[in-house]
Amino acid sequence: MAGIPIKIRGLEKRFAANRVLRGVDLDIPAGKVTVLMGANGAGKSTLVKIICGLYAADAGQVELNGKPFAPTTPSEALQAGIVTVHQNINDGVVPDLDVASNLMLDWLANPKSAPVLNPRKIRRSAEEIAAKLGLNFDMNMMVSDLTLADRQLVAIARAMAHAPKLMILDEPTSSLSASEAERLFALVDKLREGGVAILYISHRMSDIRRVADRIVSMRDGTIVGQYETEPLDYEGAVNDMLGHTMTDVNIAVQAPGEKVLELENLQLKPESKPINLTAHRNEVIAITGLVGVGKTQLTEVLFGQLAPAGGTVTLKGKSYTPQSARDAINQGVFLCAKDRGTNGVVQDFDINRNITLPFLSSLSTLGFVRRRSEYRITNEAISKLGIVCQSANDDIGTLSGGNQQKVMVGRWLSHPSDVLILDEPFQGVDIAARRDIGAKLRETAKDRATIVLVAELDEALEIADRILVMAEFTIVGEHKNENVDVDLILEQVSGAAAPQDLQEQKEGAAR
Amino acid sequence: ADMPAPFDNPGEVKIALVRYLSTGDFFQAYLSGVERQSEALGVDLRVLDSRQDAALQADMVDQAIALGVDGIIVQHGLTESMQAAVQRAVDAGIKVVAFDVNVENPAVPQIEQSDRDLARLALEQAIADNGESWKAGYVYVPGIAPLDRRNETWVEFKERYPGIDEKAQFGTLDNPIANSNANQARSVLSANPDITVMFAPYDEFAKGVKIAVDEAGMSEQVSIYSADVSTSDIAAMREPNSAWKATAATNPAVVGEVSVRALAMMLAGENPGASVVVPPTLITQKDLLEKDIKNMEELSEKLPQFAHAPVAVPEWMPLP
Amino acid sequence: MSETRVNKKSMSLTDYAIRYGFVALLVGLVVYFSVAAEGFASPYSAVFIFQSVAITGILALGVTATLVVDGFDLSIGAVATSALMLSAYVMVVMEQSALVAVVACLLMGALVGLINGFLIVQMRVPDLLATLGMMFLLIGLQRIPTEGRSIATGMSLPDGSTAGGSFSPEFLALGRHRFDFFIDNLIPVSVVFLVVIAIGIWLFLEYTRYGRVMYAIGSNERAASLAGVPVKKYKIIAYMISGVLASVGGILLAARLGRGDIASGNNLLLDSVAAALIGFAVLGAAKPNAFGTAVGALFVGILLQGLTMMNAPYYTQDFVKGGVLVVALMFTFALSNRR
Amino acid sequence: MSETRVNKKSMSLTDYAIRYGFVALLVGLVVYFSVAAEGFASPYSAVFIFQSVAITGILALGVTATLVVDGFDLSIGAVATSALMLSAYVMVVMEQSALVAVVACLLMGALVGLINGFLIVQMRVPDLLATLGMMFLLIGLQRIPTEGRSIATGMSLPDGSTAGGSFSPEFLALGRHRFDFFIDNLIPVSVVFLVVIAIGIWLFLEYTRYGRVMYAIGSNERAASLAGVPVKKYKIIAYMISGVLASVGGILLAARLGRGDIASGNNLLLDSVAAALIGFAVLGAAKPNAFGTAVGALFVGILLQGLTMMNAPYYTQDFVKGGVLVVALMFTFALSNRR
Ligand SMILES: Nc1ncnc2c1ncn2[C@@H]1O[C@H](COP(=O)(O)OP(=O)(O)OP(=O)(O)O)[C@@H](O)[C@H]1O
Ligand SMILES: Nc1ncnc2c1ncn2[C@@H]1O[C@H](COP(=O)(O)OP(=O)(O)OP(=O)(O)O)[C@@H](O)[C@H]1O
Ligand SMILES: [Mg+2]
Ligand SMILES: [Mg+2]
Repeated sequence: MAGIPIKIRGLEKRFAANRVLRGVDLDIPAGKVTVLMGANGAGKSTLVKIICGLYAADAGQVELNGKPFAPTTPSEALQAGIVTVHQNINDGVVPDLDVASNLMLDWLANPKSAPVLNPRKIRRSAEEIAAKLGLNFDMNMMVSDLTLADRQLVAIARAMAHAPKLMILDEPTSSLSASEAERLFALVDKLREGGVAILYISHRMSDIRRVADRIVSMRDGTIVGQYETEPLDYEGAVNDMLGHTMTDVNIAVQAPGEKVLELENLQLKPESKPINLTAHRNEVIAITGLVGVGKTQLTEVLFGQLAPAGGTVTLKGKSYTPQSARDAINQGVFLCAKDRGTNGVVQDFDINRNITLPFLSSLSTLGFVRRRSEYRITNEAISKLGIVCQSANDDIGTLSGGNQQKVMVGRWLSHPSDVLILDEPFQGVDIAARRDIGAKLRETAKDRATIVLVAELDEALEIADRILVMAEFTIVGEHKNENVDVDLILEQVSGAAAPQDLQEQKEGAAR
Repeated sequence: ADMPAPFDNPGEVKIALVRYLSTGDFFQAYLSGVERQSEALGVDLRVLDSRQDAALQADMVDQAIALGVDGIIVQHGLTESMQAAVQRAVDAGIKVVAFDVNVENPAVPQIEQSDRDLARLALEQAIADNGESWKAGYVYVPGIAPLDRRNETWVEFKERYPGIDEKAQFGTLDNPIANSNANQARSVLSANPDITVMFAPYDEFAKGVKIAVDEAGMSEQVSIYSADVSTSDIAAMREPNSAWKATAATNPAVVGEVSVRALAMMLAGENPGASVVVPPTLITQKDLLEKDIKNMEELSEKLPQFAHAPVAVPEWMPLP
Repeated sequence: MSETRVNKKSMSLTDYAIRYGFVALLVGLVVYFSVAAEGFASPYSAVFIFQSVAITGILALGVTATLVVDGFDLSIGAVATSALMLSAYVMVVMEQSALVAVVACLLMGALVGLINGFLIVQMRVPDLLATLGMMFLLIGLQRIPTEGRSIATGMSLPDGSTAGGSFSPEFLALGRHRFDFFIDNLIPVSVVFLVVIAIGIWLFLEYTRYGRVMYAIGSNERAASLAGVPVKKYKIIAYMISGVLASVGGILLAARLGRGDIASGNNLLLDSVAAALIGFAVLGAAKPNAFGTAVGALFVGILLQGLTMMNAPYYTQDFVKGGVLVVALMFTFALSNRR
Repeated sequence: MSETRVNKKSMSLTDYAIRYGFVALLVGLVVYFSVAAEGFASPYSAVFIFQSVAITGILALGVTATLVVDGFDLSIGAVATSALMLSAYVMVVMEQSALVAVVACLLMGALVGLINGFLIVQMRVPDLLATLGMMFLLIGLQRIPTEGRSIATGMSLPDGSTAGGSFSPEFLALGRHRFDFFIDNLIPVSVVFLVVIAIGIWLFLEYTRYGRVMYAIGSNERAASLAGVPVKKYKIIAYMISGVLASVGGILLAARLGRGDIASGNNLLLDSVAAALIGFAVLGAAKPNAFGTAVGALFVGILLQGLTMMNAPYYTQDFVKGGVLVVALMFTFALSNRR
């Protein structure tokens, strides 16, 4: 069953003076995965939000099966068979309800469903939905107790349970590990076989290579390139979306400087093996590993959020036991936390206030904030990281996801530190921006030790002088980033424990 | 002494005070009067406080019945909600007196502080001080039974003395009442700078008006007449140049005592009469200054008619 | 809902303390008062406690509905007193029947809820602000027809005439009739209303799709909306439930008073908010729930009744109420967050 | 804060309506009353409006501080009346000086704020619940020492003796002294307090890092904490600001009344919450802010002053207050969300 269920013509959308969509023409054929590529702020999510009834277009039209279609509410779009997994994961789950209710949220929302709840039936249906994605959650658990990755899985599972005509996935794998992503791709394959039209948005080349049937590139609110013929020209698509060709990254491994941070026999859990690690100035260390192996927990220990189960940490030759984030920052250890939505961004603030928040004490005299100094810092960050915005006074909520991420990185780069830790700094960032951020990190790395935690090996290879592999809450491998044995790393990443075991272990920990 | 039954064995006598209003000096003083007289009699007193919940107050009568009391004093309340409850008490053979609420029951004597007399005494003093024609401000919030009764007298006086020109009527029960009324009175005085008499027949109102008059610098020009009295009212009236010229009041403690005495008479088989009126006293600024009265105790000492009401006092009755 | 939070197999002592701590406190109070206060332990006393909290309890259940969708309704007290005045006005001044009075009040409550909901949902006025404005508006409005006077049979009207109507006996029965239940004339109508409404709201919130959706809205409005929930409609419904229940409370109050008394109902708002909030702590739910609200209302009723029977002066009642509330909730919340 | 929201170059008509609509309404009211109510337009009247809102305004600024950290303080009214009683008790019964009374009240306010903050931050009791409990507790507590009597010079004490102290002249001056300002004896102390406190809180919230950080906490507590903000400390400070300002309000109240009046402070609470919430709409801020709060308090003061001068009965004042509130805010919020 072929056909083109969705035809978009001349779609335009502006926010105040910002023309975000400038005449988008796009067809999304049935039975194919159309990958939409575009730099941060190109307008991808905006396009999605128009199709799914969240925003109204200013001009142009969308046709659904040949009929004009302009949903005014998400529920209208849902009823027309358009199912969306949004970029912002927390838009997809209800934290104070249990997993079962979350998986059944669409059923609950449907006015045609039975009015009276049968808890047992709901549970069973929810379990079926979860099983499709191979999930094995405790249905009674509150979603607020789940990690972000698990929440994303819940949101995806819920969407997959529909029988959609059009499935839109806006960066669905941003928090997922490879094995979980693979399960998602298997489902995408099934939907494709069933003749569903799929619009897939991602910045991860590995995802794109895995699922794309055709690629559409978007730049500055217009479609600039389409690739449908096998083999797909990935490089061309990327060049289209960026407007220029990409240069390869060439890491020149730097000679490490003075020793700054030393972890000795650090244990994340009482039963886990100790971690030994030394970080030097002028060195970028990448720690990679599957989701749930303890990377974030390591950052929490170093940032005063969690007491280690054992071992010692030494900072600049002195014993280092931070009690709070404030404490860590005062001693020169910065953390750019992952999941910017919950851990980083202050929604009510503009860009300026978001960037300067941790450094206000040094930016104020007698408690009064020195406006001029703070704007100098902010404007510098905006230009250094190429944040797409109208001015330093833009509300952060009006920025695209990737640009919000740049603001977060820019914040922690705006002041000198001894140790800079970045947990998943590339979440939702486009390839070019990722390289920019990476280059910026390396450029400024001279006087500090930089530790980057990433689940994607590609990202580690792009940025690090040294790559550490983490598994089961300890370091299992170390590689200098010169002629790396990628296979060995991959083996270490997954070899220590089979992915299935990890999954079980994770559930055990959560319970 | 020779006490009639059941007071020959007063420890066995249980009475209940069922209150509608309790917050404020008047009610606290009333309660202390009730307690004092009950103690003098030696009876067991239960206090049931409905905190201005009329429905709850009716329930509390039933509760008192269930507790097996011999007599009930109903203090304030709404006729409509109390009538049936009181009837049930009467049917259960319990003696009931009611203070300041008409329960429409011939078996229940009314204890009254006569709001009409209070207003009349204050207004007569206003006429005596200011003549028969003046521009007046009047503080009133409708819907509150004693204020409504005082209002009737005000309406009568306006009819009788056409020279009284009511320039403004205002008033609020927002708490703190004195503060809120001070704000309103200030506005009224700036809109009507020719007002010379303020009739505020409730001491919280009068207190607010006095603050406003002072703040507007009009205490030479304006005279305040009110009802009710308390120690702090006395202090306010005694201030140099105070605009508060007179207030008419009954002693709430005495009313409390009278309530218990009337109930005791009924328990002893005597009849206190269908209505027991505690006569009010006019208290003027002049009295207070001349007799050097500084608080309620001195007021009782120096104005004996305020300290005691010679009502409901059979020979056997022990007084506190 | 609460059963979903704690895994039955692995309940620790803390879990028990969280779930049953508040209920234990309640039982403890009852036992204490039964021993210490003569006459506390009797069916009449129990019925009395229920009756004394019936009206606040019903209002509190309405607040609960708005709390569930993460809203708040400050206008309930004013809606209740408006219903009190309206029913009196309809019967006494307009000389209509009890049925007309009841219908008028319910419509008024629904309309106020609709306006509140409209302001909050459509005009995006913050909930506290919209309902606070509505509160002031109603407090003023309910006094305008009679120029601030209470409404009683035979009252004189602003135009000088005398009101000819009266509270009909059927209407008064709502406040005064008592059903037989083992003992003759035991259970008042208002208690039946409370129990029925509490069970109704509980079933609605816990066991219907609508209730579950309302919890979803309260937890993450955006996610619910993206899942196709007509969020605005549900929010408006929540405020309408609140308005209607508040007017039911007002009707019961009117029936008990037999008079449109403007001074009554001052404490309704704060007492019912207290009951709804205490409900958070019951069974360790840590969120608005109908069962908890009903228990919260009872808790306050038992406390006040016990203290009254022990002859505590009125001001100590507020003090003890506040103190017990703070201490009890402190432990519940501190425990439930320490897990 | 507000200047950051709207790009100056591109302000549309709607933007103007949002920013200046409420201020325009205020000016319109002033013009209307000046024409309609004789004596409204005079320096005395202006000063008086400030004076009449001084106490609620100061309380409202405290509420604003808690609103900024996404909290809420229901206990302010009770704190104010507790300070009223406490200052009277210290001077009249304990026969201490004005200074001792003022210090005692400020300490009491700070302590209540500290306890509120502790309950909310450390014990994780929801803010409404903790402060509601505190409210009941204080209402009871303030009446215990005098067994529910108000405190005045020469009062007799529960033990039968007579209180020997009195309100000291310096203390009363807080309520009664007036500073010269072009005209002799024009500006009351309370107005000076209001203006100074409003400017102080405004500078604090808008221009200091502490205020900035408090707004961050209100928007995303976790993010603020990970940015190195000691969240708990700041939240407790917000409640302490609220408690201290409420006690300042109570001190001014005591100085104005010259006695310790028994009052619940409910109306103080509602009026100051109204002022703080109206503040959301001023200059299109759509969030708690000190300037807006002050304007909100003035708005209510002007409305009531004008209506009283026009001889409107008290119930129409509530009605108009509610009506104007709802309509004004409806447009502000509807407009500001439509952008
Ligand atoms: N609600 C809004 N108000 C104002 N501007 C907005 C709003 N939403 C998006 N924008 C602007 O529209 C542009 C496109 O944003 P959009 O989220 O569609 O980008 P995107 O292509 O999805 O980027 P990313 O890859 O980073 O997710 C950005 O410049 C953003 O600042
Ligand atoms: N404070 C905690 N208490 C109990 N368990 C925790 C805590 N923090 C993390 N965990 C569990 O420990 C495991 C490791 O978590 P962590 O977030 O450190 O993994 P990660 O490798 O950083 O993965 P991700 O890529 O998702 O960040 C997870 O299963 C998580 O549920
Ligand atoms: Mg996007
Ligand atoms: Mg991690």
